[in-house]
Amino acid sequence: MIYAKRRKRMSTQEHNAPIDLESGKYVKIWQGPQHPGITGNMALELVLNGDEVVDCKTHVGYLHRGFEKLMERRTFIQNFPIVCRIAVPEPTFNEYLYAAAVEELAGIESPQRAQWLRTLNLELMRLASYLMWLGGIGASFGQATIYQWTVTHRDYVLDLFEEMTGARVYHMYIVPGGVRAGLPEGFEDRARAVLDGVERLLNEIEKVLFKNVVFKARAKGLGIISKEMVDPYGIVGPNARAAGFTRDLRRDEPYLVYDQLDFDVVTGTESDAYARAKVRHQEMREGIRMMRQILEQMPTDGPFQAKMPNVLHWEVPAGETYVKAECTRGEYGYYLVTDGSQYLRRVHVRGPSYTHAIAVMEKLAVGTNIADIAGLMVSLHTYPPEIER
Amino acid sequence: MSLKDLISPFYVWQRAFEKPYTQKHPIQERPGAPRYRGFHVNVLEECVGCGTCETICQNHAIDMVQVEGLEPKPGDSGLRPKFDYGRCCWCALCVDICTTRSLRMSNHYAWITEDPTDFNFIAGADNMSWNGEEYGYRRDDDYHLLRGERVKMEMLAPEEGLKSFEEVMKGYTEEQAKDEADRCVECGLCVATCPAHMSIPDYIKTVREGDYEKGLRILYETNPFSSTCGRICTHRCEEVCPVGHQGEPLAIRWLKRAIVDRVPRERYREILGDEVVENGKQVAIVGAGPGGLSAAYYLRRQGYGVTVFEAQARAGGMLRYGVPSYRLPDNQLDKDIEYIRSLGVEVRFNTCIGREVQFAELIDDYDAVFMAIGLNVPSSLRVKGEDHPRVLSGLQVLDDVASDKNPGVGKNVAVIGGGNVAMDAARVSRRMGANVTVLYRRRIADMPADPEEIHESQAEGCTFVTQAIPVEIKDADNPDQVTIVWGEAEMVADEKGGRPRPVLQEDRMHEETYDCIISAIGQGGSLDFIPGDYRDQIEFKWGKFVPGDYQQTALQKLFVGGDIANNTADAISAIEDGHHAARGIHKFLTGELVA
Amino acid sequence: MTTKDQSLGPLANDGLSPEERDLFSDARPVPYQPYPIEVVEKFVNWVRANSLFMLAFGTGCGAVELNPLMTARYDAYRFGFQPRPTPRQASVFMIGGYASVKTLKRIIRSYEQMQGPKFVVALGICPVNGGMYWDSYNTVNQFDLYIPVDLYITGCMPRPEVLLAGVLELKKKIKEGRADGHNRYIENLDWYKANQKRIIKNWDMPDYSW
Amino acid sequence: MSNDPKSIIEELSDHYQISEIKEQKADLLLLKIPKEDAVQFIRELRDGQNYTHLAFMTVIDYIESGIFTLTYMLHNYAAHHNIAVHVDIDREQTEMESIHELWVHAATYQRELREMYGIRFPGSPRLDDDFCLEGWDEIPPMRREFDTVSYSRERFFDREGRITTDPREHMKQIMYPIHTDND
Amino acid sequence: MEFWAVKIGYFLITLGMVTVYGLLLGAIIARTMARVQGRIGIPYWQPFLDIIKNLGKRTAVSHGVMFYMGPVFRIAGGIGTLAFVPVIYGSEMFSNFHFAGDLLLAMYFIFFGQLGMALGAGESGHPFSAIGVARGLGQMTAFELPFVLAIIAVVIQYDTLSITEIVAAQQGGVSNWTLFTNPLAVAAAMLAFLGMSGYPPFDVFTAPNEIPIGPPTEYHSSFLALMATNRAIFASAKLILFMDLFFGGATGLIEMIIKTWAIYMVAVVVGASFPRFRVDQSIRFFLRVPTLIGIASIAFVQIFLLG
Repeated sequence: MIYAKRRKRMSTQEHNAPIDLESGKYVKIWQGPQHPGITGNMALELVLNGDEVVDCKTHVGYLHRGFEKLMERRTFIQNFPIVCRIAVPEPTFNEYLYAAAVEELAGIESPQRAQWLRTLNLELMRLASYLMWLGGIGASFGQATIYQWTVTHRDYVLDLFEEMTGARVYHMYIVPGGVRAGLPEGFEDRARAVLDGVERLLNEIEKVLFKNVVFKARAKGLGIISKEMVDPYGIVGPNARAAGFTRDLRRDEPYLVYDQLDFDVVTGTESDAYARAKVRHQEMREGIRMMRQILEQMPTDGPFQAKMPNVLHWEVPAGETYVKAECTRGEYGYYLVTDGSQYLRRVHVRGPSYTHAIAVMEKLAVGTNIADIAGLMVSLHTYPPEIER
Repeated sequence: MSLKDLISPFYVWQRAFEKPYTQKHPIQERPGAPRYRGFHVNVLEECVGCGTCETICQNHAIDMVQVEGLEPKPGDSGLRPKFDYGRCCWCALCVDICTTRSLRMSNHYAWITEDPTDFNFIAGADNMSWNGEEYGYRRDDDYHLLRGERVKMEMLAPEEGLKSFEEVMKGYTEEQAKDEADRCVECGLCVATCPAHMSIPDYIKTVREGDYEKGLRILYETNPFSSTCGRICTHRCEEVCPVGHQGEPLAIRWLKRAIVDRVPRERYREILGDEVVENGKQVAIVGAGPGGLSAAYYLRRQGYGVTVFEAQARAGGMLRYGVPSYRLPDNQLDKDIEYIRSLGVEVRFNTCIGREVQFAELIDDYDAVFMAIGLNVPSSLRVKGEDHPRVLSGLQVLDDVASDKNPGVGKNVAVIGGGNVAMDAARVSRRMGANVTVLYRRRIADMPADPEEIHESQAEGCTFVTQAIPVEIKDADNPDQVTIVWGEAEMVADEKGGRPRPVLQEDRMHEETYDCIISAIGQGGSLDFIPGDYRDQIEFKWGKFVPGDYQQTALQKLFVGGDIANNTADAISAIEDGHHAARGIHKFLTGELVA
Repeated sequence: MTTKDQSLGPLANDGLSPEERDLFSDARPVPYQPYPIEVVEKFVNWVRANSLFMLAFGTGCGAVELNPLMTARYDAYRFGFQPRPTPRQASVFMIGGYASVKTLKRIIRSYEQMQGPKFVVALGICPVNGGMYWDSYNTVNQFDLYIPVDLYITGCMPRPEVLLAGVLELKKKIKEGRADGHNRYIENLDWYKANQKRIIKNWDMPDYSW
Repeated sequence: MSNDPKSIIEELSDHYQISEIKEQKADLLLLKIPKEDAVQFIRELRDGQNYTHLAFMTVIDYIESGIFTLTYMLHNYAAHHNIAVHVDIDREQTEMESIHELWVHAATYQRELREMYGIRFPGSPRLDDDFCLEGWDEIPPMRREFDTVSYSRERFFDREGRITTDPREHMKQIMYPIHTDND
Repeated sequence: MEFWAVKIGYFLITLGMVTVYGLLLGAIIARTMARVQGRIGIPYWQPFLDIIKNLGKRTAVSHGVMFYMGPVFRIAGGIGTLAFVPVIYGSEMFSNFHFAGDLLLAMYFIFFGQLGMALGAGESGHPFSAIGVARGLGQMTAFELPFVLAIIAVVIQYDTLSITEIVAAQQGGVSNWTLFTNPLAVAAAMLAFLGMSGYPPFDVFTAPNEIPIGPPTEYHSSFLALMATNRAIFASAKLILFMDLFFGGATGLIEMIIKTWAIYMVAVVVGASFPRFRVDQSIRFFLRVPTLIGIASIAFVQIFLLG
């Protein structure tokens, strides 16, 4: 077995020795920002000894827009369109968390129906995001076919978003106080059809990618996150679950209507790239199961917006809170501090990529083959914009 | 490595024998979803140019610009939003907040150009391919960023109100006032409509902030009768309030009251900081009504010596004698008047021009004269027998009540008219224990009285008989009673496009007998005191002055205002006339104003 | 934009240390000259329009809609549009929305490494007038101050359909021979460089990345 | 050892000067600790009380009172409970003990705070490397005195040709121009 | 002299035909791959346009003479390979410069192009080029082993070094094809062919997701056009060589097209289904099973066919 051997192989580099680039022994290469094998717009500064990476530094900031600063000078309602831009492929979690945090501080409770609609929206988003990712992991190991399929199916999910929210990528659907609209007519049927399509696709991918000798050879044993690493590195979400931790905010600290849904927390044991892919693949099935339940149980009438003050001069009482949700990458959180004015005092967006793409990546990359860096990067599932904001 | 892992990947080839995912012509085949947030459309006719969209846009993507062919008019600024698609993020907050719902989005999304300055357009006005598109984002009916319902004000129950002359509207509590003030979108469309051009959004803001002292200062910049206006203003501002397009407009009048109610009279001087520095010039003002006193206030503030001549024994004019105290309690009116007088305005009561003082004396003795004598001659019903002793004038009834005299209306009263005086007379009569029938020529919707007044009158048990035209008044069998003959009317559309006209139906006549009939169909003025030689210099129309700029007449020293010089005949217009005349007098006396 | 008077001397490369200066070329780029025979130029333009290699550089969030564009549902390959991983071989630069100053530096380098004739398409609102980030301290507001842009596609995000329409529009423009951004850049190089250097604080690269 | 957060805090109160304790919600407790004890306290929470996860660390700028309030958000996976540890530091003397030895990713946060607020964490790895910005030489941008709008306008320029009109002013000018001159 | 002039003329015709065919085949294969991915794919004429477009691009930068020579070596290798491979058996026009030892020369040219390319790419100074070259050469060395073993088996089997003679020996029915007479050699060669054709799982030397595009990272404009042309010629030459050696050659144009397409499809069918191996994995792969098969095929020939 090719992959079994890999794991036993030790790095030739002694990590304590300083790396002398002048010695001619090493090559320094930049993977990114203009590089097809990098997620989003970021860069890895790699030092190679032959094919082996001996040092890795993540460079971020190419997408830095200063969201936290901008949010400090926008009113509470004006922030709602901007937050979704923080994580491009997965904007809805930002919308939800921002809305939830503001609601908590302002003492507003969103109506039941809004909660169901939000849950549906979040789960659809999770599906779309995972589909993109699944394509990414295929593509990063050279299986471009999968990428073509999944991105297409993601587009079908985006069609649902377009119908439901009025936009494909930046939905701006979950507002503080509730949501913007109910479901359009016939949406449930179309949603079920898309879910069926995705489920079929997942079965195909199971055969094509997960039962693929080359994929196994590449992904098994790649980037192993040991159990001891999880807490000191702040690893969350599927990356932690693949290491055997049953941690899922949807189950541990249920928000929205997750306590009324029946789902399993998927975990893995191997904690390598393959296990992480497998966990996510399985979570997509759980997501589809959840969405079917939501479509079944969701109330179809009733208000979807709480009574709101005039948003033009909305002053939220002074306070601070931290609201979190389980996004595709793990614990996503909004930390809001208000001072009783019309503006935020401080907002901090806690994205799981922050640690996954920097501390974890820099650690795991060392000793890895240069050819595996792209796959390793993707397998950690990071979005640069949420790191630098 | 199992054989299965080697074989299973070839499953990809199944897809090769299926229909490709590819859409042949995506550009044509895929219009935006019915709810898609595409490019903006605006219904120019519905839009009022309030600029709320501009306010809420976090990207500064919207400019309010003039559109050819659209002029400002009451309740419409004539401006329309212009979008910069180098800024817009299609969040549709502007659509959500749009007060009239005229702003929408189409489901179009394709706009490609070589010139980045192209991406600017006035939605609805510029010829865009998506104008009039059926689909696109609209605000959902159940989704609101603005509240349509007004905060309810506590009021005396009708049955309670009937028992006394206690004030009916209780005023907002601080909480309620803040809540109501919160609904304001601060567009300022109301300012143009308010005759006094009060800084309405600014003082509403002070209510929201709880800074009533600042609010008072803002009020007194344009209106020294804030306590009064906060109760009985005709609030034309509320009619044009954009928030009212999808619900009730802001209770601007009540919010004004909310400020004044919270500042004690004693602190006015300190808060307003009015310091009088005499400048030695003397101005005479005729009539201590809202017009006269407001001119007195603004002139006095600038250091003029002001003498007010009032024919009655008390100041306030129509506010005192024409408005019953359940609407405007005396002490509230006094609050305003006392403050003006406390600045050193001299008021000579029971002094009537043409009787105690001659018009020519005023013109000669003073540097300028402001005349706001009001309308105090009731209009004639112009029917046979209207001089019957049991036909009372509405003004007289209100005057008597205000002066604590019994007008003697009896138990069964008919009020003719649909204005505020008619409503007041009716409600006063109800408080005297009478059964009241209101006869009006047109429909309720046509009544010039405030809707609240009509509503409260109805609540208090006045019977409304509309489309009723009085034909004759004659003696009843009982000498203390009077009989009226009236006929039903049909509304006939006016060919010239004016409002429908009632036409008497000769075959449907009614005859009723009442203890008295109160005629309240309007008032006229009396200008007999002006000597002929002056009279020739001044322009009149229908028994009223016709003032020029700054309320000045052709007789340069004479400025006029109030009901006798305008057609709206309400307190707020009189106040503005007084304020404006004060500006004019100041300019005139400093030589800035050249006639 | 006016043509700035062109001093044809060598580039200064003054952001570099003296040792490094030798490593980089200081020659000025020259504008593209069309073929002398008009028919040939027209034919080559037609070919160029039908063989567009996009540089795979997701500079901003707009890049997320390039994925659907390049995959099965929209399949821009049909129209001769395909991604290229290296700037040397690419001819179209899709600017994916906002450009932060840090990315702008990389955009400039990548753009200069692309071989002319090359075309720039700016996606979304941010390159036009700052868009959502008009008040951000780290994103540029008018992209055409730094790199000439041939086509703007508005939207946030522009959908894949409209990106496709943009590609077709670009093809039209190239066929007509009007897509001359690359020449504008070279002809006004000093003006562009001055703009670029004004906002890029640590200019430690050659004046023209050959 | 009890898992109840309140009793944990009570227990720790014996050794530490904990103030401003506030229970924001069932799973979030806010508290403040003096600068000197902070790292020891956080270590105690991590090692002794099972608050093993550092969700994030950040800072709040209270420019009016001249302090930065650092927030360390700790999480206990077993109790599903968060504790936000606040530490006030002087806005002028911006230095704080580093916690990169407790959590590896804290070094990244510290790098960010150094760049965005100018807070120094001596000993933190790669502290002075650029994080998001490149060659930034102004006031650290996240400090409240830094005005991003004027900075952006000065350097990046708004596209010209836009002009807007205030409805109120516009109506005033056209509908009642002579009523505008106030006394 | 006249004989050579005619030969050269014929060869140029063959070259042109093979180039066009190679480019078309490339488009067809791209469309086939696209079909698997659920889309339509590039137009048939796209490769031609790409080449013209690239020729019409400006050259901007110099990496030295060796850099420019890379694609020239490469295309020389491609043309050289083709020059000694008879395209259609029995046709004077499409037989090229066949002679008794042409197999050796063809083999040599297969290497030659790669090495030249490596030299030029290495000169570009781009680290990804260097990595790509290292991987490409490593993998090439690995897949050459089973390939050469298979060739040796065939040579032993037919006892000749002339491709034409090998083809001739396979005439007279399907059962005479090497495919059936010496299946082990064909298996080894086809496995090597997978590596040679640059489709997954053996495309690690171009690997667009890891090292942007490998050796050609710095190549642009006309050099890229040359390389694209070469890819068409070389691919066709290789396919024809495989056809000639293992699948009975072709006696007509149609047969040639069908056979080469079918051989190409083997690589494509595998390519669409798998991700790519790392270079160490692919080297290890080639040095195991295919090499063993290659050795077995020689043994097979020795024992069963000759013995």
